Amino acid sequence: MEVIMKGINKSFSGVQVLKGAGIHVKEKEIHALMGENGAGKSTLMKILSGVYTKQEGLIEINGQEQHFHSIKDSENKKIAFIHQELNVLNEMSIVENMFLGKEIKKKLGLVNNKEMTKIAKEKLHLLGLDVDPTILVKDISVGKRQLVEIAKALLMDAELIIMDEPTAALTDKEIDLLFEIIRNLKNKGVSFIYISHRMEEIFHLCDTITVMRDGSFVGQKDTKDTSFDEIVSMMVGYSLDDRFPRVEIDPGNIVLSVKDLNLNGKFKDVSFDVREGEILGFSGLMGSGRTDVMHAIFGSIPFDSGTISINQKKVQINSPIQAKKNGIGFITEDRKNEGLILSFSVAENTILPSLKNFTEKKLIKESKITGKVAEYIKKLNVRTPNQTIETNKLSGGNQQKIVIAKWLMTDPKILILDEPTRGVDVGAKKEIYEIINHLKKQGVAIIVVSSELPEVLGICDRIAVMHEGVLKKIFTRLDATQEKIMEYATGGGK
Amino acid sequence: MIMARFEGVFRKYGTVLGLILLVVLITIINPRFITLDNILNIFRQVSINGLIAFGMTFVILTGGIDLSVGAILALSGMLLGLMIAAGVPELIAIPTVIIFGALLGLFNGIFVAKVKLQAFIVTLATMTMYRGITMIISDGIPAMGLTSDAPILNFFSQGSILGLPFPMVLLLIVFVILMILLKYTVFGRGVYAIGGNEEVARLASLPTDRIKTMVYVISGTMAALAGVILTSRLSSAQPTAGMMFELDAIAAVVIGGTSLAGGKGRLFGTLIGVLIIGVLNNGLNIIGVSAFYQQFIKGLVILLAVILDRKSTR
Amino acid sequence: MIMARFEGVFRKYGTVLGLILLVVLITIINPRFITLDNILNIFRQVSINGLIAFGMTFVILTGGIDLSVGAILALSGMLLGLMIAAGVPELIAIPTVIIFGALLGLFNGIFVAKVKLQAFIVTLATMTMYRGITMIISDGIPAMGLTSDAPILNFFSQGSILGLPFPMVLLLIVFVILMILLKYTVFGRGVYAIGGNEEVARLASLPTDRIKTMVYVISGTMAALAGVILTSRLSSAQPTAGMMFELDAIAAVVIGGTSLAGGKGRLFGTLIGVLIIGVLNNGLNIIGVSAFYQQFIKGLVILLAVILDRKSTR
Amino acid sequence: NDDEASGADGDSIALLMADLGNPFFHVLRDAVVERGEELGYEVLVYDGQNDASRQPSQVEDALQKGVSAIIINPADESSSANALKEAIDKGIPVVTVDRAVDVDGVLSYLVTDNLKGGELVGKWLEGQLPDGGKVIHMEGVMGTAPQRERGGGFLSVIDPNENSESKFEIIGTAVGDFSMAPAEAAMSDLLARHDEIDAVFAQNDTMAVGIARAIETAGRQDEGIIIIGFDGAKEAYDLIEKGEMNVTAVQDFDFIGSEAVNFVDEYLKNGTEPEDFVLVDVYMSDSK
Ligand SMILES: Nc1ncnc2c1ncn2[C@@H]1O[C@H](COP(=O)(O)OP(=O)(O)OP(=O)(O)O)[C@@H](O)[C@H]1O
Ligand SMILES: Nc1ncnc2c1ncn2[C@@H]1O[C@H](COP(=O)(O)OP(=O)(O)OP(=O)(O)O)[C@@H](O)[C@H]1O
Ligand SMILES: [Mg+2]
Ligand SMILES: [Mg+2]
Repeated sequence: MEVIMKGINKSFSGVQVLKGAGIHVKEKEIHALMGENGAGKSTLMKILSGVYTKQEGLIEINGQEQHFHSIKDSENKKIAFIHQELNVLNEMSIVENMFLGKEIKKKLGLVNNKEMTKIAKEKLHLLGLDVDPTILVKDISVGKRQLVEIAKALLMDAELIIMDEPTAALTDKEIDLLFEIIRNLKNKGVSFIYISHRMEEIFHLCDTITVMRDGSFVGQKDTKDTSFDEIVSMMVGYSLDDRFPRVEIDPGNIVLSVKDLNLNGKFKDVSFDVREGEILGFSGLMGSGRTDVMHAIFGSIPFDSGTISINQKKVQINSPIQAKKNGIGFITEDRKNEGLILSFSVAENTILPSLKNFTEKKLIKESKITGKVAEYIKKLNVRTPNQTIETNKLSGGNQQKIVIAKWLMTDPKILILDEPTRGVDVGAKKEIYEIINHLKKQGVAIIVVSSELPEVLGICDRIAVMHEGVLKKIFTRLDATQEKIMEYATGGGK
Repeated sequence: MIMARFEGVFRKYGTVLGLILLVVLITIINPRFITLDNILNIFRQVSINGLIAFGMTFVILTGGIDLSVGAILALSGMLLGLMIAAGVPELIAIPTVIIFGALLGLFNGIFVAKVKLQAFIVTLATMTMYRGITMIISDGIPAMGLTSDAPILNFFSQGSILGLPFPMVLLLIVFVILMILLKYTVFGRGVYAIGGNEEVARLASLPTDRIKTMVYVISGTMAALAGVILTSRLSSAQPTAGMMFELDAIAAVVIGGTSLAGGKGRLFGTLIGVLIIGVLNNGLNIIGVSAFYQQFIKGLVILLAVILDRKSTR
Repeated sequence: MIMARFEGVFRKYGTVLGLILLVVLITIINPRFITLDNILNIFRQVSINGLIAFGMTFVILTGGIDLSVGAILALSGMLLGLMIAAGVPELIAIPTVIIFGALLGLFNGIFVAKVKLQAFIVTLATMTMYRGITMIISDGIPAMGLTSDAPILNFFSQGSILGLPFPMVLLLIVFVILMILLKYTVFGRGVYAIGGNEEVARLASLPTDRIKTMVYVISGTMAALAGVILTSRLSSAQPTAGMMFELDAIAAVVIGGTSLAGGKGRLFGTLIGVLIIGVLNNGLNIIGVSAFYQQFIKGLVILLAVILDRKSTR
Repeated sequence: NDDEASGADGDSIALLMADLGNPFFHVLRDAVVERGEELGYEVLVYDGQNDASRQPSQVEDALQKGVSAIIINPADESSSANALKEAIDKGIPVVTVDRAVDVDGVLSYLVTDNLKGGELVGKWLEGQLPDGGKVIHMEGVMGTAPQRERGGGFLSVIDPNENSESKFEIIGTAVGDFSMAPAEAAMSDLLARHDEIDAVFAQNDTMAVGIARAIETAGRQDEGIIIIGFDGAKEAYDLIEKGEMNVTAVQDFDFIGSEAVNFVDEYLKNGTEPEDFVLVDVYMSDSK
């Protein structure tokens, strides 16, 4: 399928989000769409799939102009869209999710569960997912949920598949499989639009790259004729010399010490230390239990046994309240469900854990808040029109910075960051690394949980590797390589 | 193994255990409770709350609520009474009021789905409006003696099929139809999907507005059908009928394990919830608990039932 | 410019426009409506629903609901009546029942926050239980003639300060206190945060369980305070007092623009909502609309008010 | 008299009914409205919807509206006392019907003697069943005055705990809330529980009708269960005529209503003060 979008304009309540955006996808092509957070990639794709209607511009499919008014219209043209957010219903089964709105019916209009289950099984098998399709989605891992979404698109016999950050929650193994499937489908004539903030992936998979900035089309390049640096500078408007800045300082005393932490079914005998001014990375496959360990340390889930010491003193942490009292901050991985109240303003979100600091005689002083929030907006270089805008109006990278600002304001001695750059563009990623480095210089003990190996290797001083709830090995930076980490992460090593 | 399977059933149907406990307890106190006569009596009595609660289940599964069901019952019952009293043939009058109930539901549905107002406040407002209309059209006076010349209407409460009271048979037939609708049709999937996450349902190109409207139509239809049974049962249409029925229906749905947040629940649970409330009402009378204590005990049992359900589904 | 600012006010306080419209309309039909006497009269009348609705606003802001307020009002009113009738000094009796109301709210709060049951069903169950207890302790008999020897209790409804009826003064004082609590304390911010996203609030180290419990305590306290005023107003404690008061309070909160989903809304809106309902009740009487039509119109106006609010906040 | 557009400020009477949801009270309302209009008054009817807390507001609203007299059917003895006091202080005549209000200065009150009515029912039943029998007592909305008084009067005769000479046994008490559906449901339960029932006393006719229907549904209409209602409503007479009910204790609302208007009229026109207390007896009747 050949798709041409040209001169697309779109505004939301007066704010112009797309101005002259476009893309030209050829038949049998994997076409990357790149741009900073908030550049308008998802919005452009929502227009192509009929979720939004464009205000101006041209959409042409195989040479024919199209006017999509609903999702059905685009589905009829064989366009499938895997959205950026997981769009699955946790309380429904895999097969129910896959066929939602497209159920196969028997005579009498009743749904044909048998047939659908059979087909679902086949499609899932193609994706290397051999689960019973009748189990509930809430009982499978987040990565598998993403695969269910992809299977949904396969059902449609689509001729164009749009994937908006499909790999954000997948393991490397799953990603490899996905890429193989994408290539196979391409060879059968399917075109793809692929959105991702992972540069390595783009160069590995895609034939062509379209870059957009601030809602406009910037340029199109063939992958073989371009470079990381060129694409990055097209995206951000300047060149980014060092993707992983680091600072070297000597770590101080042990601040956090975790010993033999256990939670049945989640993790086992986890022990490690973190020092002042040190960044400890946590690597591992999705679902290896890293997040659960962090929640246990933070008191937001209970654990069975083990001890946590801070500055060599054993502490009891049963709730985030106590964690904060002990100087721990926690930037959670799921920004939408755990990090931000999306309907609240930037300021309201930022001050949430440190509300008490803004009171005088128990009453909150608005004036104190405004100043402090402004200071952090500046410090973290958050791009937002003002403090009172709802956070759901911000781009992903800027939302992430708000979550970080929230905990920085509490002056933590220990800061845990769980997937701090997931879904964040390259420019913002670097800014986040710089914030982390700044904290490191101030002597904060830092834990970074990340599934992106280049990131872990780039910024951490030591790297802990987990596999199925067990902490297999802690590397120093100099010992660590991608290969060694993967070996331990997949259960190898000794 | 057997123990585990046993546990599985209770985890799935937590309140079944509650119902059994309740029945055993009441039977121990007064064995007359468990006579065939009384069991049929209970089924006859729960048919009204049952029908309303079935409709309410659809509404709640989408994440909505319908406070107007009692008022719809009263209004359609009164309309039926006035029509019968005015000599309209019952074969015309009965279907007419059921369609009328559907239309009252449609009115709710439009405000919820199209105007996008909160279901609670829409149905609270229409509850008041429908009750007002009932008073206006009846002048506050009941229509009496309706079944004497209306054998079909009379059959709705007094009739029996194969020895089972007709209201019970009707309840079970409606149960089966609605269960098929909910479990085996595209519409039913849509109901769950909207309650689970309306945005996801919309992106799956489901006709979310239409489905949301429809659940109120179903609820209205069920309330009107319940109104026909009540009118038949009392042989009269009372302008103040159905007061607080909405609360009993919602209680039944929630006791049955359906989440008020939507997206999760089953019609079978509602049936159990309806039976728990029915057994409780009847049982307290059979035991002869004084009226003052009945209320307290009813509240307590509802609370316990929900705690039991929660413990078992954890 | 001015137009735009004007529009801004209405976008923010959509229902203020509704209230003004209503007042103008009623005044045109019967100018007696707008006399000082009648305005004070309205404030005296709305004080009871107002207090309850203020408490309800806290609960709804956290995403909860409290159906037991009418029952708490009745139970604490009855307790007050029994104590006064038994000769307990009113200076002891009045604070006692207000604390008692707080405890009834605490009971609700524990089941919602700690046992983690749905607020709707918890308060539906406790509503029934509290009503049952009211019946049991009173034996169904009202306590009468309470204010004859209780000047302070009498002052709660008959007294006035600077020419303003005491219930009105009390309403406004409570309004100011609760507004400060909601807008300028850590607790108040927590109330909004929990309604916005409870998990986020918990992970931000807010004491979510305590805050959730507290809102029910506030709601219970307000209901008990309203119970004191009603008891004073009626000079008697009725076992069946406060029936359906929960619905009026919820309606006021929602008309005032607070979302039943929680996290969004303001106390000032609730005050406007309370006044709309109060003006409506009073106005329809002043105009002399017949009783049966009053219900219909009331429902219609609530629906219109909510539509207006929605249009303006879009 | 400043004549406003609404015209309601002329000679108008406010009639405050406790609960128009109960059709029997329509008799009272109709009597007042009819007599009032005969005498040239506009009668403004307020419905308390069975909620004692509404009436004080309605009294206040009526005063704001500027009525010349108030006839009130109070929900209970004290709720509207403060509000009515205000009216009396303004020189507006207040007549209470069917129930007294605990306030000085009421022009008159005309009342059905519910307590005595309950006793009358008990005595009537004694006459029917001199050897006693098994009795079911269906109560109205708990806590309301008619429930307490009718029930109290009845039990003072029938309940062996209160009257040692009674040969009756109260085998079941249930609450029918003065309305048909709950009474019918509760009666169904009691029918399932008891094989032998001699008589049922329903505290109003609406409940009696529901009880008769429950007996019919259970197929026990031939057991000769005596059904006694209270009020003297049309539907009761209809059932009595068909032989499905036995008797009702009649409150003479026609008389009470028109007499109340007469009192007001006399007072407004001539300043004549009527008797301040008119007790209207209940009588048992089995035909209109
Ligand atoms: N429904 C909406 N209402 C208002 N503004 C919106 C809406 N949807 C998107 N925007 C705004 O439009 C801009 C583009 O958003 P979009 O989601 O398309 O960015 P993106 O390129 O996909 O970013 P990311 O890489 O973070 O996913 C952002 O500034 C966003 O805040
Ligand atoms: N939101 C969720 N709902 C259900 N299960 C989840 C959720 N998040 C994680 N899991 C599952 O819980 C288990 C432990 O995951 P945990 O998050 O601790 O591991 P992780 O190494 O941090 O991986 P991830 O990066 O996927 O979070 C895994 O099986 C994971 O798939
Ligand atoms: Mg995007
Ligand atoms: Mg994780």
